[in-house]
Amino acid sequence: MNLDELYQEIILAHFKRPHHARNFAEDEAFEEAFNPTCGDKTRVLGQVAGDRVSGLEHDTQGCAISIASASILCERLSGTSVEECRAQVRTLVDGLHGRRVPGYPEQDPLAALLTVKRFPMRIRCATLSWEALEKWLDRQDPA
Amino acid sequence: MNLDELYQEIILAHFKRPHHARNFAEDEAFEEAFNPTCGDKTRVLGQVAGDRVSGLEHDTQGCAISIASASILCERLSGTSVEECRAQVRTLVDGLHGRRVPGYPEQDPLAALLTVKRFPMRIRCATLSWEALEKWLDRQDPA
Amino acid sequence: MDYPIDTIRDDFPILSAKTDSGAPMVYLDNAATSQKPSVVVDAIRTYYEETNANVHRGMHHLAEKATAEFEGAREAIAAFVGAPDARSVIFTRGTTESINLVAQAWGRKFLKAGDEVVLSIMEHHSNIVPWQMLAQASGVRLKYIPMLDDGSLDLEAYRALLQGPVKLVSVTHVSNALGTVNPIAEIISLAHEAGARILIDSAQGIPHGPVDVTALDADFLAFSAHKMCGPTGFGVLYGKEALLEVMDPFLGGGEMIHTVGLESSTWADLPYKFEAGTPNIAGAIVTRTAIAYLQGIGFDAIEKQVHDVTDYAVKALSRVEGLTLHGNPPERGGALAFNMEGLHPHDISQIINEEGIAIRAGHVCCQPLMERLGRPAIARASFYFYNTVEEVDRLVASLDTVKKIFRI
Amino acid sequence: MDYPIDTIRDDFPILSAKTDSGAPMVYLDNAATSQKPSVVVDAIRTYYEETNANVHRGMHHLAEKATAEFEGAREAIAAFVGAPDARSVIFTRGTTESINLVAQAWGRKFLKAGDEVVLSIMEHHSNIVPWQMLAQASGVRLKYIPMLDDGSLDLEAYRALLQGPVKLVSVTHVSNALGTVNPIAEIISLAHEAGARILIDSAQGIPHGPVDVTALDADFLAFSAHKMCGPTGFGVLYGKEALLEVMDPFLGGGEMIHTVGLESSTWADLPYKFEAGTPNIAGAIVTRTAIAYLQGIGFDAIEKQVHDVTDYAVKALSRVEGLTLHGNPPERGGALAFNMEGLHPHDISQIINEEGIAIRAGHVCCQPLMERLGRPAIARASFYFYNTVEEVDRLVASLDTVKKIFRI
Ligand SMILES: Cc1ncc(COP(=O)(O)O)c(C=O)c1O
Ligand SMILES: Cc1ncc(COP(=O)(O)O)c(C=O)c1O
Repeated sequence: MNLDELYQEIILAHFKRPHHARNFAEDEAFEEAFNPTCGDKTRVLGQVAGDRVSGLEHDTQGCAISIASASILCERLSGTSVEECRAQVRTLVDGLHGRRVPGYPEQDPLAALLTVKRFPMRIRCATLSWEALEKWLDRQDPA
Repeated sequence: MNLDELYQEIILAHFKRPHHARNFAEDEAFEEAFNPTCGDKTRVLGQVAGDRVSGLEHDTQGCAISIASASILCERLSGTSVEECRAQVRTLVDGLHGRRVPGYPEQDPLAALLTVKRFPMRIRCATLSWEALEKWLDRQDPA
Repeated sequence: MDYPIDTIRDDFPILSAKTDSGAPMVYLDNAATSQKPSVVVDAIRTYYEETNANVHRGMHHLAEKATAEFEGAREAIAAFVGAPDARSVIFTRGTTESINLVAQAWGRKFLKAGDEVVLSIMEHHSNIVPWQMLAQASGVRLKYIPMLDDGSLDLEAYRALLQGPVKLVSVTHVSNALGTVNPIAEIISLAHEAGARILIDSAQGIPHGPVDVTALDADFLAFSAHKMCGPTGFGVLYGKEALLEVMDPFLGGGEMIHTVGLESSTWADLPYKFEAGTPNIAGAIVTRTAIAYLQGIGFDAIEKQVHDVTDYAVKALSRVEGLTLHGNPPERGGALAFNMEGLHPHDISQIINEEGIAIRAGHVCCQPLMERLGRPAIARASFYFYNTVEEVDRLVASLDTVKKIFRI
Repeated sequence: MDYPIDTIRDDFPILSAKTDSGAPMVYLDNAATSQKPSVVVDAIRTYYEETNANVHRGMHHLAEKATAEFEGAREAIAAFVGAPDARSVIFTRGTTESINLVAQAWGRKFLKAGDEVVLSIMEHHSNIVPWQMLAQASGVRLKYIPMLDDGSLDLEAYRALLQGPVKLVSVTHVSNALGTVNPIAEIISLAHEAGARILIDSAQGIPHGPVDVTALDADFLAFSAHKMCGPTGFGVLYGKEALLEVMDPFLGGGEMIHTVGLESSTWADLPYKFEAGTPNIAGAIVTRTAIAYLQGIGFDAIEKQVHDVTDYAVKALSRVEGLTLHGNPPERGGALAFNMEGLHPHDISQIINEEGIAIRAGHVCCQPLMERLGRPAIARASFYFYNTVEEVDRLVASLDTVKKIFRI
């Protein structure tokens, strides 16, 4: 295992200066995912207009992987359709669990995130915000 | 270990033809001792007049050791004083647990019973009726 | 291919031991606990020398390795019992704890005064007392399936009992005293037809042949590792996921929580909700080794050997004068119970022990069954796949010594 | 005599192991579980190869031997904790089960709505959740002793809490997160003055130095074998005999009964009333070996080594820039917790693991303490008597790597 792979420049950048991150108030309409084995927690919210998702934000307490993952998520998925968001969640989660190999372009931050799959104890760190997003999407359109 | 020591003639004789044994009715004034690990059970009763114990009887479901022990008990202790009964109980029980060496005469059936101390798993079989007698004595004179 | 009995016996160093009296040992107390093959003992050493760490909570090398082996054991055990998902396999100390878990975490939540729990008269105390404690706490009523004289359950009476407000049936797969193999497929489907849930106590079943909880449609199934070549202190509760999901937790502590606040907490997902505290990590991991060992021999071969030896024993003991064999069930596992006229089982057991023969004497944790048999105690010989007909011969011969000592 | 650290380390083959990355291992996760010396692993083998049988119920050679070793272990453990009688030593799976046993078998019977149970903010989840479950069932109220900034309990606040209707105090001997050694003698006598019973969670205490329950006048004391060189799946509850006598049983099943009827049963004498089912027999027996091993090294020597190494670590880590060490208690056991600015404990743990260094990162089963510290997670290094200052140096050096990777 090579740690430089896990802690790539782009992951570190997102960790150190997370995008779309702020402290949510308890009464905001976020959804939360929590990893009981380590205490990491991430909250996600955004807006939906028509079938467009916009303004995704997160509030994450966690390690470099979970923060970077949340940051990449907000950046990448804001502005896409609900459909597309759901598809991206499945693609990343399946990719991290080695069930399917997503075709991310090499420079895509998602490709960097995908390297976490080689560190089994950290996969949940990478999926946490994506779980929260999925819950949040479920609440937007309960179809 | 020599089984002939455990199953001496006198023990076998008492087992095969136990003295002072009968089936008690549930409403008789017996006391009972029970060994939960094996299910053996013995009940003891008698009469007390003044400080004399007489007519000791037992109702025992158990192995050769427990039956012989109850039989010897009834035979030996009927007719002695309450005091003497208590002393004999302590002497035998302490003897079986190796805490003190009782000075039983060689031909005494109690000496035969005492050999059980070399078979740790059977000591409780030998003490069972004596426990019941002690309980019964306690009820006679709760001093 | 012939059954490789010598090789198999070599896997168990203890089988070549001698007792204090110098007699070679004949271990016929397998229903109490089985012996352990060297591979299992070796696996314990390997675990402690190469892997040992606490599971789940660490991300260092050993913790990852221990967690992977521990959860790998769960997957293997799930596959072994035919569970659709490892989430439905709960690790416990043994059958007894597994049954208590259901009585407390399911029974206290879902059963109420007047509901009935059906047991059988041949249950082990571990499948009686937890229900009595539940009855005391909640007013549930216990009913017992009676036994026919051949040692089999009275299925007519069972059908009649199922007319009542029965919410749960909890019965043994195989009697630890008589060896009766109960028709659990039928018992399960009758319970379900009556709308009751069912728990199978397979402590004596699964060591002798695999069980498919999915095919059987069992709601709960309990067993102990120590009776199937595994370690002491480890057992399993299988439960249907839908049932486990809605149950209350059992014990509280580390591992079984999601969040812990000062006032209240939330529970972890299955199976951890039911696994408070540091589990028997080595126990889980080497139970997988034990199962693999049994599978290596083959359960068909195991069943056949046990069946042959037991059959031989039934015949041989039937010829012993003054000996009463209890029951003659249509199907018998590797256990049989007997009494001898004018002799107490303890004395039998003690005397034949001097010849190296290990059987069990007493109520074998089945006092209600003893009542039914009208005997305060029985002698029980129980076989596993490493036992032989020669050992049965030695058992039978030793009974002569008993008679001699007792001048019978 | 010098402390024979090399010989001691040789007793633990795993300490010479290398991780996947080829780095020699530095095991600093002892508060999670300790490593096991070869004598303990050997004792497991000896048990299974020479003794294995179920206890108490058999009168054959192996059953007698197993029973004698099992009860011998109880005597030895009783002597080790200063219990007046082996009857007051209950065998469990570990600290968690021991605490649940008290919460259920004592708490449910003797505590009622409005009664208070006092815990502390630094408790392990295993000493919080069982009481929350009791509170839910019975309306008992939970109060928490707060912590001072140095990581010690606020004894003034404790005295104030004891003014309430407190029936039980249950606190940890040593904090698994901060290493704080609590003044349990004082805590116990204050509880008793207030008429409350007390349970000491010594999971992190007794591995480092013997406890005398009689001298301390502890009502209950719980600990786990796996944290003191013993096996997983075994632990102890000590309780005063008078308390244990009047408690309800905990789990129901074989071994814990006196008589079993169809409707109800009666309970066995102590300690068996609380030990349903086949216990972890090997676990009990080899825990005695583990204790003898520790005694062989000498608890004074153990305490000194752990103290020296921990002290050294406190000093060395204090010099690391950006590192915050949590608490500075008057007395500290072999654990310390820290955070590093701009870094999450998981990342620290993951990175230093590549250099072979095993620490723990997370809430270490102390979410309420994490709230108090204002940190979602900490990094914890915990030491045992086989650790060295050189290992501390390697830990400290590895933190540089972390900074380098994170460009800090
Ligand atoms: C202080 C403390 N209490 C209780 C426990 C629980 O012990 P176990 O997991 O062995 O039941 C632990 C161990 O993690 C602990 O450190
Ligand atoms: C039929 C049956 N049920 C339950 C048990 C209890 O198993 P354990 O003592 O391993 O909990 C036993 C074992 O004695 C058994 O034979």
